[in-house]
Amino acid sequence: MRIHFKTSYEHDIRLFPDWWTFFVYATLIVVAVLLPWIMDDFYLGEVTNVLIWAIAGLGLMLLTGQTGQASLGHAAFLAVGCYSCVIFMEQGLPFLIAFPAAGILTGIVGTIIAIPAVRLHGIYLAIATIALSILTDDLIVLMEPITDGVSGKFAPMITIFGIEIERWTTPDRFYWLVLAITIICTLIYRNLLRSPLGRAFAAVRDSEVSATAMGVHIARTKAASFGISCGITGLAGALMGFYAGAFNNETFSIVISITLLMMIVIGGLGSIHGAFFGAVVVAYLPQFLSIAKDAIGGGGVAIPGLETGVFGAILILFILFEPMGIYGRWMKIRIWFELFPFARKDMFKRQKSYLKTERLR
Amino acid sequence: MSETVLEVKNLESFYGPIMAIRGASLKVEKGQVVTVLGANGAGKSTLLKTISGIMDPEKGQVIFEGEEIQGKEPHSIVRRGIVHVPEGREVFPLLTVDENLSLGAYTRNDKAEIEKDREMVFDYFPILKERRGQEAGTLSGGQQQMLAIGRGLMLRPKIMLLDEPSLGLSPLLVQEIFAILKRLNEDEGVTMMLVEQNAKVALELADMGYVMEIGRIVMDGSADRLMESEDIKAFYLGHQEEGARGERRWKRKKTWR
Amino acid sequence: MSSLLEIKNATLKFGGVVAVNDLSFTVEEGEVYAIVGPNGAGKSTVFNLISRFYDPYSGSITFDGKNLLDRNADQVADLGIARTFQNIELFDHATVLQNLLVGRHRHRRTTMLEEMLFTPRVRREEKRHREAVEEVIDFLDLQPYRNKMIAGLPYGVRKVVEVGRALATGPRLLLLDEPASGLSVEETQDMRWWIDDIRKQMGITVLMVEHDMGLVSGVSDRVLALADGAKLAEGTPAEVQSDPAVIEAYLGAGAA
Amino acid sequence: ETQGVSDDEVVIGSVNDLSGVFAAVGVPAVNGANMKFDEVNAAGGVHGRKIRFVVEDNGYQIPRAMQGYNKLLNKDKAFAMLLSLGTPMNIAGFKLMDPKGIPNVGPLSAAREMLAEPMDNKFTGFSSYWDQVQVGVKYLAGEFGAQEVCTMYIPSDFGKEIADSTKDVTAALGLTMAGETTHKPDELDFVGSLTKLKSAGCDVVTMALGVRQGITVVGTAKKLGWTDVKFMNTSAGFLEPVAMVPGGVTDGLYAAAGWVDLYSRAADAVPGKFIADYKAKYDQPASGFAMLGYSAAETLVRALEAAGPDLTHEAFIKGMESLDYFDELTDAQITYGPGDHRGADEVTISVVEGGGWKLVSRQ
Amino acid sequence: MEVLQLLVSGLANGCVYGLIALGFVLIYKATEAVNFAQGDFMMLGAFVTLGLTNAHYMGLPFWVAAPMAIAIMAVLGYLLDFFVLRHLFGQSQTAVVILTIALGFVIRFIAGAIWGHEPQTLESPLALGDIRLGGVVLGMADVAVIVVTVLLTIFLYQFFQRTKLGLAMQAASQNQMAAYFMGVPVKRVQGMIWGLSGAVAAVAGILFASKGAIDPNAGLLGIKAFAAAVIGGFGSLPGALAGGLIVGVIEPFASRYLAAGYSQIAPYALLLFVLVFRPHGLFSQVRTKKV
Ligand SMILES: Nc1ncnc2c1ncn2[C@@H]1O[C@H](COP(=O)(O)OP(=O)(O)OP(=O)(O)O)[C@@H](O)[C@H]1O
Ligand SMILES: Nc1ncnc2c1ncn2[C@@H]1O[C@H](COP(=O)(O)OP(=O)(O)OP(=O)(O)O)[C@@H](O)[C@H]1O
Ligand SMILES: [Mg+2]
Ligand SMILES: [Mg+2]
Repeated sequence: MRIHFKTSYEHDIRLFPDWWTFFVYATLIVVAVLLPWIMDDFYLGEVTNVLIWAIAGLGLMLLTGQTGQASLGHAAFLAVGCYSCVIFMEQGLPFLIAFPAAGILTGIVGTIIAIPAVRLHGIYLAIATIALSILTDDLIVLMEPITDGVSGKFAPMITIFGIEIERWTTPDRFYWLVLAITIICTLIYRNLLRSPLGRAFAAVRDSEVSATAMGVHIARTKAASFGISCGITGLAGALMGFYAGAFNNETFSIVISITLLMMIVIGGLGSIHGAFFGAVVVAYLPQFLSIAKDAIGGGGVAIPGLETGVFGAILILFILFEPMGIYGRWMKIRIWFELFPFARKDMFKRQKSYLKTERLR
Repeated sequence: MSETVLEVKNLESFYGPIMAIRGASLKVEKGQVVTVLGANGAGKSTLLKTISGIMDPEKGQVIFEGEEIQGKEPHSIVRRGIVHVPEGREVFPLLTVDENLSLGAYTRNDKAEIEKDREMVFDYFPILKERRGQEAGTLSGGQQQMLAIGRGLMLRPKIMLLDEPSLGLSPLLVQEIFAILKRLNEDEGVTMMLVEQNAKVALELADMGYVMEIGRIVMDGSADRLMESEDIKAFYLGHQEEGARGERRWKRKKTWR
Repeated sequence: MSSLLEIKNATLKFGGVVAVNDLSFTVEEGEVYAIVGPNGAGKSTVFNLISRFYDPYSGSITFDGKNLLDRNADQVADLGIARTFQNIELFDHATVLQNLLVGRHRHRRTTMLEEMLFTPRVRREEKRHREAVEEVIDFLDLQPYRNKMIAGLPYGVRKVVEVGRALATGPRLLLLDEPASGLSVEETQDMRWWIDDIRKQMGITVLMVEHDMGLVSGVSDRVLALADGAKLAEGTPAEVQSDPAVIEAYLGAGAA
Repeated sequence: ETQGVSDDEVVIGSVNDLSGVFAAVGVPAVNGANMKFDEVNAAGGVHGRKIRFVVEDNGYQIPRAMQGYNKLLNKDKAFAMLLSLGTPMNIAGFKLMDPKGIPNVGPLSAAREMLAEPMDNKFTGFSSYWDQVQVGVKYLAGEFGAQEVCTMYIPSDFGKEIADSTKDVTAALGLTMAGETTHKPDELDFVGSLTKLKSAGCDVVTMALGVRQGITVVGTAKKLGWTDVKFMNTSAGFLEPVAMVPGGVTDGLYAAAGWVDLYSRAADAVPGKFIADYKAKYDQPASGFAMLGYSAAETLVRALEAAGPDLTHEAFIKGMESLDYFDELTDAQITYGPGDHRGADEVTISVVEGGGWKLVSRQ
Repeated sequence: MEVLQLLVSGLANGCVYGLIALGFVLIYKATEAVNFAQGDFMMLGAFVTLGLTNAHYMGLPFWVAAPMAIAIMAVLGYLLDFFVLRHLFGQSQTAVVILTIALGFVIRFIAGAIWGHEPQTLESPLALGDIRLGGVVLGMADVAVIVVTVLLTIFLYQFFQRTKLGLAMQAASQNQMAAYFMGVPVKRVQGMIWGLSGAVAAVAGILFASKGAIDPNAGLLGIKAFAAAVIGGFGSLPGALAGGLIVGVIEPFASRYLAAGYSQIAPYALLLFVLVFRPHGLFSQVRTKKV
């Protein structure tokens, strides 16, 4: 078991609680950077995909996990980010400007939408955002002059300081780009969590009345959360556009919104790790099932829709096995090892728990 | 020789990795009022929750009328006649006072008797009658506490587990509540297990008392005997020399530690 | 000495229920002012009026000469009014430390952008907040619980954390709604010293609702007895306690 | 070394919808293709190579489709793609296929973009929606003297192409475009839209809707007593269940497509055998899309044969471009050539009569 | 006349949304969970009936098949709770939401595997025949939908309002622990409500299938029913019906009078509009916590 000896308040503010953790994450990043030399294009592409989903997951996690606002419409913000980034680039802006600008624009759009949405709670917010997601599809069609409607758009080549980056022709460069953005987004997320705004998010999530009494402006805080969340999601959307190469009004469908929410819940609400764990499951599991099926059945379709069905069944098992998400399980396993050999066998047996209404806030 | 209705043997309960009850044993005789005293976090509420089945014990037994009931579903325990009035006013916030009371009689089917009991509760707490149509969630703290107790009475229990019934009640009502409990105990023969911070009134009502500390029973005896104990006097009855400012920092050591 | 808090002719009804009825009272700077009264007398409602959760039907509330009714609920804290809740409203999925740090929210000086980048200024500010909070932790003996989740704390400790969170805002006026309910005799004793210190050492004015007459008479300078939303009696603890109307409606014969 | 080709195997990929909104199209098509490949493999394969057909389910979502392409082209190293479903998915896939020169054969999308430049590696099986609508509206206008043309569509690439083609042909024929309505895939009641089109006086209504919706539209129009109108589907609604709705609800519904209905020819040898074989293999009635799948697989197999034993992409494309045969199953002449990457050029027009499709014209 | 026709068809249609919405609200009222698979339940109910009654499958008479299907769905609903959802008892509702979404995937797969992916038509006596009143036409199925929906809403409303079990269900949703303290067998009660919602889904499915064809993706309709439930105020049974009717009526009018490209947006635009002005829907009041 590791014991932290804290000698100053600085300790609790640091990015990493101790050298060991720092070492672990540093190693992780080094391995991630070296990945293109370790993996072939197929797996590299999959890892890139997982990272993009993880960024989107971070975006939604901030809103849902940290601030307690469930959104089932985040695909809409993926779309805003994707379209705006590509349109900016078509207007001649370089990627390095267009990309952050797309994130900021998406954040602004999110904040504007938050103005009426902050009054909504729970299921009402979820449905309102579903409606938003559905309407986005139509809006893209109606805004044909700038979005090219149903014919969609093609992602242009990314050039950074003369280096060309494209998903299929230079998968390694594209991967590094995504990796860098992932790290930046994770840092921003982490920074927020250790500063006043992040605490205000949690306060709003847990009790709006007492947050108000502490001087937290509920609407403003939620709007900020919406804004940052949508901004990060917008960045993920832009990357998704570059990853797919082409996109149209059907690309960012409601199914994507639902998948995103599913992802962060399965990963573990309220933790950064959760977004990554969830992304691995949701983005890679279908591919894994498909490969597994090939290995067992030797290619060809056995039963239509089987993969989706099995995917659903596995998600059900995940939830039943650990309703707090994979991150919850991960923590338990870690604690078990840290306490070893003093951990009780049934230390993490779920004690009976009971719900109270959430209709009162 | 009186008979034991409820017996707890070597009970251990956990919240995940935290051990909240560390092998507690106690007995409640029929018709008795037993009080459990203890500091904050001693595990009193957890003990009651484990008895009423809201929590599962890790080890040990809870024996009610000769039958082991630990780990059973809470509703089946209620049906045996154990009612638990929980700490912190667990009313149904969106239902009216009347509906809350009706739910108290959920396990019963004798309509006429239920109505009689409802009148009895209204008799004890007239304000509830006045507010019978109000949603329970908008009642004041003390009114909710009255409702929770009244709802418990509607079950016509054999034994009541009361977790801090006086919480947030005015001094007048505290007296009234304890008078009601006394009456129920003496007239109707309802057995009671009482957790109270207000040790003085609790010990006055009780026949037996137990003292809990960090999940263990550290002291037991008849209420009179406990009342005489120096430790109880010092820590639960507040018989301390006033004004000694320094005492706050240099607390007297409890002898059972 | 000017009045810190002044409530004049406040009235509030919920449907047919008159929760606060033409109530007026003032709280002076530096005193401990207690409100007592039977259950449902409207004590918590008075607190809710001051915290701006409810709008009074009529009447006025001023704090330090400023009209409170002009402010929104979240601006009340900025003026220097902090409160605790009767039914405990903590941030359950956060640690004690984090809860207290939220109390510092009104002292936030950094912008969203700075916080996202965690600039040195944010770091400095964080340390400043932390120091302030640690003082509160020391004061209320909360050290053992500093990094514990609220969800797993016993009732009594939560009550203390509530007080701590309110103190962390650095208020001028502290509203305590039944601070000692659910506390043992020993802990009530502590609470008494704390309230004393809050007033004397920190110079914070305290407005308190409490049913424990021992505590009320021990710390308060003046007591207001409410019944059915209206003033029943006001005066020193001894005066109020011996008022026949108060005994009849609130204390009961046994307590006399 | 061409990817996906070994001495005894050639890998063919497909990104299809086996669970999403177009599963009713993707599933039978894939089944049909599998049936053909099984037959070929049982007979020893093509030039000694067995065909391995790997299908990825995209659930009609682009991100999933991209994963499918990544797997098929980077992991399974597919030699060619067959029957991939969905216009946006196919287009996104071109990004990857074009540089590698991977042939895309018989996509399940009748959009014109399926033959977008660079066209070398793209082959479609049948006429596009655009052409189908052109021919269909012309036919109905000529046959019934229709003047007012209307269209009902889902605002997607599929719907847009049909709506645009309708407008185009209407203008070309000098008719009037009287009205249009848009719909969501989950819409289930069309009284409002039909009232609107009826009051606009439509004679012909082209439809780009879901299969289930198409049925409801025709039924509702009848219920409302609107009988002097011709509804016309494209190949997307040219399906057995549409014709077989009990009570003759869909009687009189037209469809323009690139092939002839399977069941109307059930008595003929080849279609009859196909229906029986399919039923035996999958325990489900064969559908038009099953037939399309089979027929597309057949095209591919023929091209592989024509490409010769040294299989490269160039050889395959040459092989494709050399094909010219009559496909009895679809009752269509399949011709490819340099500059002609579309198999069947004909558009057929059929109408529902007595629970089945009846061919009324082909041109 | 035209307006009347639009109105009447809209109402009939709205009742279908209302029926699915009732299923949502039932579960929500009794457990505070949101069942994202309700639309798929409906689809499954329709296919079960179809499997029992269509000549191609079992060929039972419709009036035997329909009650059987309702019973089967009720049992399935109960078993679902018993074997799956009960393991999540006391866990956050988000977990239940995700579980039901995943469950929808599984149900769609199963339905596709058994009944195929092509649309099929239920051989229902309700599907045939129209009723004409003046110039207004109404299918038999439409009439059946309206009658059944109204009756069912009244019945369920009375059930929650008047019966002890209904009260216990509401109590259990507000505070599970306190409900246990009152002797309410909370888990069993929740199982019953899942059974009941299965039955309601079957009714909705039968009526829906009688109005047109069904396929495994028919459950997507659930999203619009969701919108209906929210417009009405999630948690209010009459609200669910009203919300369904509003959505149902707005649709034909929008398609009739709005320009192409805009009409299909109407229900969702309306939803957002309602929520901006009444954040808790039309029929439920905003409640704030008393502190
Ligand atoms: N939900 C929980 N999760 C984790 N630990 C808990 C939880 N509830 C209680 N505990 C721990 O269990 C111990 C016993 O708590 P319990 O509530 O039984 O105390 P108590 O004697 O009733 O105290 P109080 O007088 O404050 O009500 C405490 O140390 C507390 O920290
Ligand atoms: N939102 C509300 N709707 C209806 N009635 C309310 C509401 N809030 C409070 N009341 C009523 O107003 C009266 C005053 O309530 P309040 O909570 O102020 O009492 P209190 O003096 O704090 O009592 P206690 O000591 O029991 O906490 C009570 O009768 C209560 O039922
Ligand atoms: Mg307790
Ligand atoms: Mg109060």
